[in-house]
Amino acid sequence: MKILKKIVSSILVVLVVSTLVFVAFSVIPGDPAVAKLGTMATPEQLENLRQAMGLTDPLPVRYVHWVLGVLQGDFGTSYSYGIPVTDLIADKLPVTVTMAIISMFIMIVLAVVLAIYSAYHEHSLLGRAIGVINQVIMSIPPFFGGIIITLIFGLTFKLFSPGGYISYDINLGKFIGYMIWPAIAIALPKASMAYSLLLSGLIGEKKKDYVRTAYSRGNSSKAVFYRHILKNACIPVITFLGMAFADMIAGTLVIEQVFGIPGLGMILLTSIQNRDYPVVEAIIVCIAVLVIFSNLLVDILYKVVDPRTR
Amino acid sequence: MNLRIKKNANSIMGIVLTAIVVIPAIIGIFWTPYDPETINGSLKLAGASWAHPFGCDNFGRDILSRIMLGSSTTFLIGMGTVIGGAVVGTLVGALTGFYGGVIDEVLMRFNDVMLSFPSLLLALTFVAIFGPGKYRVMWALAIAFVPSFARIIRAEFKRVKNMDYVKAARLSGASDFRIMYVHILPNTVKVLINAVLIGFNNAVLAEAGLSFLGIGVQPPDASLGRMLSDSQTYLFTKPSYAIIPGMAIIVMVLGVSMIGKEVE
Amino acid sequence: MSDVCNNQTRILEVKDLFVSFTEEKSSLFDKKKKIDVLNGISFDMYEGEIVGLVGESGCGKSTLAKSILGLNKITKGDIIHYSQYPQMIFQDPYNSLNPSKTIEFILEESLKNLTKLNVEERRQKAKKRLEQVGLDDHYLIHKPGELSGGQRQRVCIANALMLDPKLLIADEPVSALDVTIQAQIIKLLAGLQKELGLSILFISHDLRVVYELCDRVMIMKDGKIIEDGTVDEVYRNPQTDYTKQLLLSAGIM
Amino acid sequence: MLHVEDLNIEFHDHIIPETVVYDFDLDIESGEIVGLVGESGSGKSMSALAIAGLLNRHDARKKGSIVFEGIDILNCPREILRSVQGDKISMIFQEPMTSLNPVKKIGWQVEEALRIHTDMNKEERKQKALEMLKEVELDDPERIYRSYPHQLSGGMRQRVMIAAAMINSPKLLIADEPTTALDVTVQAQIVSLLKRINKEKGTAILFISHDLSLVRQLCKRVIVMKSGYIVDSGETEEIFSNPKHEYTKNLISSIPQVKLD
Repeated sequence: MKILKKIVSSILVVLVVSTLVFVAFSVIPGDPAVAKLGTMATPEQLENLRQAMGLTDPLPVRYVHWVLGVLQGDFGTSYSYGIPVTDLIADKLPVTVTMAIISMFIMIVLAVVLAIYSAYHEHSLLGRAIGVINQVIMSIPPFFGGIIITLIFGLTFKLFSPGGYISYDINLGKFIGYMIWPAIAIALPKASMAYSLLLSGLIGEKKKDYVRTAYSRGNSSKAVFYRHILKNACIPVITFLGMAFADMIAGTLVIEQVFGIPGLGMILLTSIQNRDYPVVEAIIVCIAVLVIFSNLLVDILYKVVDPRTR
Repeated sequence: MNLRIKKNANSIMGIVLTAIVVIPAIIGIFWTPYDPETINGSLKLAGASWAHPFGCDNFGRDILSRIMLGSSTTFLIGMGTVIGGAVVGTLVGALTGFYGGVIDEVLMRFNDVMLSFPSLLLALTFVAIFGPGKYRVMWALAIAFVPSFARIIRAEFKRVKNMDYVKAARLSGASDFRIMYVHILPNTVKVLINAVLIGFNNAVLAEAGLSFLGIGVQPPDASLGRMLSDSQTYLFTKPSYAIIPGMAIIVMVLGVSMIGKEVE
Repeated sequence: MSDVCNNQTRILEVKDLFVSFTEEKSSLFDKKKKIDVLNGISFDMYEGEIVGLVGESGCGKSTLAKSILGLNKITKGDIIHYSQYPQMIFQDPYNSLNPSKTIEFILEESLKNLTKLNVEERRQKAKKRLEQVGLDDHYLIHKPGELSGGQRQRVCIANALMLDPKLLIADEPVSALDVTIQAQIIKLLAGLQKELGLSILFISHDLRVVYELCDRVMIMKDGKIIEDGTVDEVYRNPQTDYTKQLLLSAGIM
Repeated sequence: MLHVEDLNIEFHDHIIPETVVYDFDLDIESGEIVGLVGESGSGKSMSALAIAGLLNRHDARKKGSIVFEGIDILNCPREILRSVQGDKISMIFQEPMTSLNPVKKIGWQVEEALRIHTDMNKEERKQKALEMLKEVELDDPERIYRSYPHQLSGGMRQRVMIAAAMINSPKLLIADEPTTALDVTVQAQIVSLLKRINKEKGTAILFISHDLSLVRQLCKRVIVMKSGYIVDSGETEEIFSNPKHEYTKNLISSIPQVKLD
């Protein structure tokens, strides 16, 4: 029941976001017709084009048209490419999603393994070293991480060839093999955040009363850790997962530039520079849907793990 | 036993790291060793020398001068963003947290929507609306940062508002304004400072990201993100061109986050 | 209802008080849940009496205290004060003093807001009140963090007395304290009451403490006052099963 | 059964080592209820945790000896200590709200000591747990078995804690302020439940409290602690009528007296 409510409110959020985006792009100065034809065009040409693009209708009418179109999967026509926006972004979306999922996976594995190690060896040299390295990694912007990865693993060790992107419809294996590198760049700073969150959760939970109870029943410290502490410590991290996924999706847009991947980010950039608003709107709405969908998943996961929220 | 000393060492380290970047950045506002714009074909991609400790870029411009200028741009945008976001966010958060009610509810729903959005994408959207450029990026980021400040301060005001000492202050005849300003605000300072430091880091990273994409700071203004994006072509021939501005970002962010840990 | 005090001046009148809270919504679509906390409370307090208000957690006694002082919204009913600036002493001395202010600032706050006393007069008054609660004036420059629980509660009492109130509401003022400190604070309250002619509404869950301090006792359950009379009357001859059970549990009956 | 001699506990997590318990002596015979009374910071909880073998913070130093049925609790290997904990010695705590794991079902938690110390199968464990839940006077044990802690009231949770602690019929139950967080009426119920368990099962109880009048209701013998030292000990009635130490006198006179003639 609650999940249903959540879904309904998620749909509302998408609606609000899309409205805001549409209105914002409609009221800002700048004429798409001029952008398309250039400043040398005659007034008649511009007027004709505006009519053809539906720009002369009042804002609410254009909005209703746009929403009705979006509901049918039609985001309008790109000003600069001249083709339907849906066709333009449909085959780029899987690139973004794959990259985000791979980096999510890397993040979780890294964070969980290292945090458990550090929690166990809180005072050991390696545990402390991980803590220090972690703080440095947290400060690396993903695109710079990408540059460093290119430099070390691409140019020096030649583990992959920078710029040698292969599309998923040509060779899926090689596609994923290439995607791992940008995914690492996005995952690293997030993994270090997840690591600190999980570690402080684990250390904090260790001091809770129920842990003392567990020891009083004769549990070994291993049993206390895995059977009692771990699940409780994961709860705050789950909330973070939703945010991290959202940030990773945004991160893919930037990291594409480093690794020369023709994905959503490239189209978004050129469209922002060309003021090609139908494309920008479509990409933002798509990402909003992805983000909200992932938040919904996180909510469900939360309810599974924490009985108090049921 | 030496817990205190270790803690201090951490904050001193943080201050030192921050200073390494921020002091040259502040100097860079007024003076740089060379004119960062002067193009000199003979020095194209020159290596490190006494005259040019970090070498020169693809136009033969002194990298040290450009780093100083770029850091100062990044630093100023970070400061501007955080101050703007913190002032407006604190105001909104304080009022909604203190009074609650319908406006609070509507604003916070809106806030939730904004916050569920990745901040970089939010900034991208605002830049798409405002257009690129130093001050526009600052505006875009400041607006994008208001919701997170508002949420943090609202939660703090809500928490402190329910403390018994605030009730006691009310019984002492303090006005709403006095309660907010004298009794609640000072008790939220710790959280506020921390939020400002984290916000500064996020602003620096976002600005660098936007400029890296070419839609942030525009030439002739230098920016660390922009330098990184220019350097990419020469990554193999002159890796230091990429590494130096990248390190400047990392050192600044790391230093501030170490100071932030201390405040916690 | 007891009529022992009818020949005295009334200081507080509570008439048919109802309070309900609406639970905060967890999402936009949740229906607001209404929880009734107080269901028709009526009682009077008279000058110079100490009234105990006894009940278990969740019976609404703290809500009643706050409602009387206007610290939460009431749904229905009347609260009439016959004295100025009624004050409150809170349960947890660790969160009833502003941690970022000095004791002097805290004590003088009400004088700044509501009187025209100058700096020196304010300080004199703060010193006097501190002395009355058994603390000397060097505590003025301290912050609450440097004080023990018992000392803090003394400061809270001094603070409540700054405006010379006639009515004091004490919400479990000793339950967070150690037994020996508890006894000291109770003694202090009893002394101050005599010295200043205060009326005190003393909220507690401890029937023994109430017996020691109060003249009259009210037993509260589920937002209603189910018994009201002199302490001797009620303890000796409880009228409701609930009161009997409370007395039994406390080992009094 | 339990013999504690010269127990000293020090903490080394500050610059100056801090001793919290000095020269603590205690003997408990099987079937006995002993009260341990003191105010906050008196060291009573620390002593109790040490006896339960739960004081394992690596910066705590312990001296002296705690011998339970021939086992040296302070110095024995961890495996031996673990075989005693939850089997022969059990403990319940002050905060029933936080002493149960919030994400595990009640049944799982009540059965835990069985899982660790016996080789009962799943069904047997469940039967035993249900039996224990009934024993501590909880209605509808089946429903409680399936519940999570947050679905129960404070009094119910403390009963669950007692059920879990008693499931292996321990020789010694250490109860650290088990009623402080509860309402008066619930408090009285828990006290009478502990009394009944002691009578029926012969479990010795070390009852730690700050409330002398409560201790008087329950314990034959009492030990009074102040700032780490034992200041008084003996038969409860003897202590009440003839307190030796100034502090004990003070403590007793702090209890408000109700004299209804």
